[in-house]
Amino acid sequence: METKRLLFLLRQPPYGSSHALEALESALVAGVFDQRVSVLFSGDGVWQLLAGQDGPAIQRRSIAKIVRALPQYDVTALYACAEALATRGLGAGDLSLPVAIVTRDEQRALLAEQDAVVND
Amino acid sequence: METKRLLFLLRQPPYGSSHALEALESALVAGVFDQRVSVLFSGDGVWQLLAGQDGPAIQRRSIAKIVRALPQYDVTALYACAEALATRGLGAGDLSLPVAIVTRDEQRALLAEQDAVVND
Amino acid sequence: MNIAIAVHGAPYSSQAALSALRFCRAAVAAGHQVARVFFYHDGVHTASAISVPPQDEPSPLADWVELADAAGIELAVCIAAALKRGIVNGDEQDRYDLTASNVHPAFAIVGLGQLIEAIGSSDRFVTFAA
Amino acid sequence: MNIAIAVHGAPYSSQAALSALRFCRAAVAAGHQVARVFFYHDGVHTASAISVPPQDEPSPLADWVELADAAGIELAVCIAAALKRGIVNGDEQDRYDLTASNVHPAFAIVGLGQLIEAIGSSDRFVTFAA
Amino acid sequence: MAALHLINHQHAMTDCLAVAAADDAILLLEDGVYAGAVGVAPQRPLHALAADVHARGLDGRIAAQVVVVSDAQFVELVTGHVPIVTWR
Amino acid sequence: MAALHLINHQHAMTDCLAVAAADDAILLLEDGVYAGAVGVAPQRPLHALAADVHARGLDGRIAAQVVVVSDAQFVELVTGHVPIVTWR
Repeated sequence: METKRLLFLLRQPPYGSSHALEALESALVAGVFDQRVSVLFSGDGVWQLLAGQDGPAIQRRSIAKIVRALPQYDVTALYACAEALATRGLGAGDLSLPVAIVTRDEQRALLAEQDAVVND
Repeated sequence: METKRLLFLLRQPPYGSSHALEALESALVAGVFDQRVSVLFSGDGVWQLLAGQDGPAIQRRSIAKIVRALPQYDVTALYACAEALATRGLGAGDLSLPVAIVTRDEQRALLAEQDAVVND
Repeated sequence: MNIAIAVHGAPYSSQAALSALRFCRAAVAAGHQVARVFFYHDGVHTASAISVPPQDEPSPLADWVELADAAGIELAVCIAAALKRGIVNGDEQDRYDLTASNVHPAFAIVGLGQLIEAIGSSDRFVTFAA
Repeated sequence: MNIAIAVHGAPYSSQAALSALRFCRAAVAAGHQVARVFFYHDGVHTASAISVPPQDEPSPLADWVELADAAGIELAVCIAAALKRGIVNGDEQDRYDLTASNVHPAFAIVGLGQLIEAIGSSDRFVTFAA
Repeated sequence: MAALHLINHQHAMTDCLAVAAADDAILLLEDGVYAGAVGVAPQRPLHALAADVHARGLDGRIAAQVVVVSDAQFVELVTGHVPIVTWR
Repeated sequence: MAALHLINHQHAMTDCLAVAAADDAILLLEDGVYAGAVGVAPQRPLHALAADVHARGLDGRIAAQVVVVSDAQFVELVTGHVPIVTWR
């Protein structure tokens, strides 16, 4: 198996479906597998980053906890769409971990350098 | 069981999921059960009405055929949202059966007189 | 008041079954009657007796069975929606010569007419969509 | 060229499995290799051996099994996604003391690592979303 | 009696508002509660389900015109309105 | 090599266009093909999958800038682009 540049494009909100959870679990595994992994939160996916989540209130694991585990699995290239954050009234201080906030142009460049993209 | 005024509110496109098919099947059954049934196609649900569909091309039953079966099951109060048709470039002549094309105000009045609403 | 409920989403894949469960508990606690919960669309997966919840998560199946038993709620699964999704009971296993059945015995496999009947005989009808 | 495929939608509930099937056939016909189709999210329901297609509709299961056999494609189901959705094989039936198993023998139950491995060892990766 | 509209996905808000009567009630639940956030919520009375607001970390981010309600109050909204309309 | 974007729901078009490069290809499939209808499709080259167009009764309703492609041409789009990005 070659080392690939692999982007996880996360655009779903954290709790209404299992899309966010299962995509994050695959990102954790990719980190263990020694791929060159990036994660881009965009659209409603930026809600996964919001601090103060309490999944157990609706019988779910807290997605924020899984997001915060990414760096421990060597997934450290974390990005969030600037426009998606801004339209939702979110700033860097509202997030549960530090991410690089990127413009549309920067996202276009990030996509262009990938070998594969996994979506949620 | 009382006779109820029962509206089927159909807003999903016909083939990408089973929502349209299964909601239509429940409308057919409601007709048989002697309820006062109406069906309102709105949003992407108006695509269910488009003539010329060929579900078998993607291994599906044609939704237009099921829609056209509604009157045979005594479901004759069929409505479509005028704005949803217009934004999709659809007119009465594009549809596979005659329906009453209703404004937002008329839809509001239709909703207000229902005992229950079933969605897709 | 009599309240009929429909659930359109699968456990885990959707929040519908969890929201419906909490609503039913609150309705029963307030003295209302929930005669029937009708599982339709992907909601039929709620009836699977062989799903294994992730560690540290409660079993939605056990919660439904307990509530239904305590409050006299009928858990009804649409047969047409269930068959094509691989949710089958012993009768259907025999009829279609399948290798297994997987419906929990607390769930009744019924026709779509039972949805209309539930709506017709209740004061309110609430759908929890996928 | 080697192409890896992921399927995220359930048969009937989504068009994903049908679109992926047609794509795989076309890829094989054009001389490409599809080493593994990875069923994830609701896509794991594709592996159910006990679903009953509606009358007059082809069985997506039979189509997958036939194509996989003819073209040497591995049909891989994510174990974590499958367990919580009630898609289990005989080993898991024993391990979790379940009343039945329902995975068709043409499907392998695998870990998430096999998704990453499939991506890493292929030239292209295509996801059919729900 | 006025209707109760249930919104469990944010994107359904526009279509719901287009046909909801002024005295209808609207309850945001599940992912629908994001439509009740400050700067996003439409200018009309709304309700949002407390458990869903809290789970998503939205406490303190809900607009002033949105009343956050308990499961018991959800039941009261249902018994106090006809019909119940689910938008998705 | 340029990317190929797959759109299987119409609503994902806006977000896709915001980051797609000018020479990226975009393929509409499943319910995404509605985004290729006359009067709806954005002004840039697009592809749409023939089986999905035909099944939905959209033959003759697809905008001029949309090339309708076969399953075999879908495969060629995949082999001719990297990465493949699915939007939903």
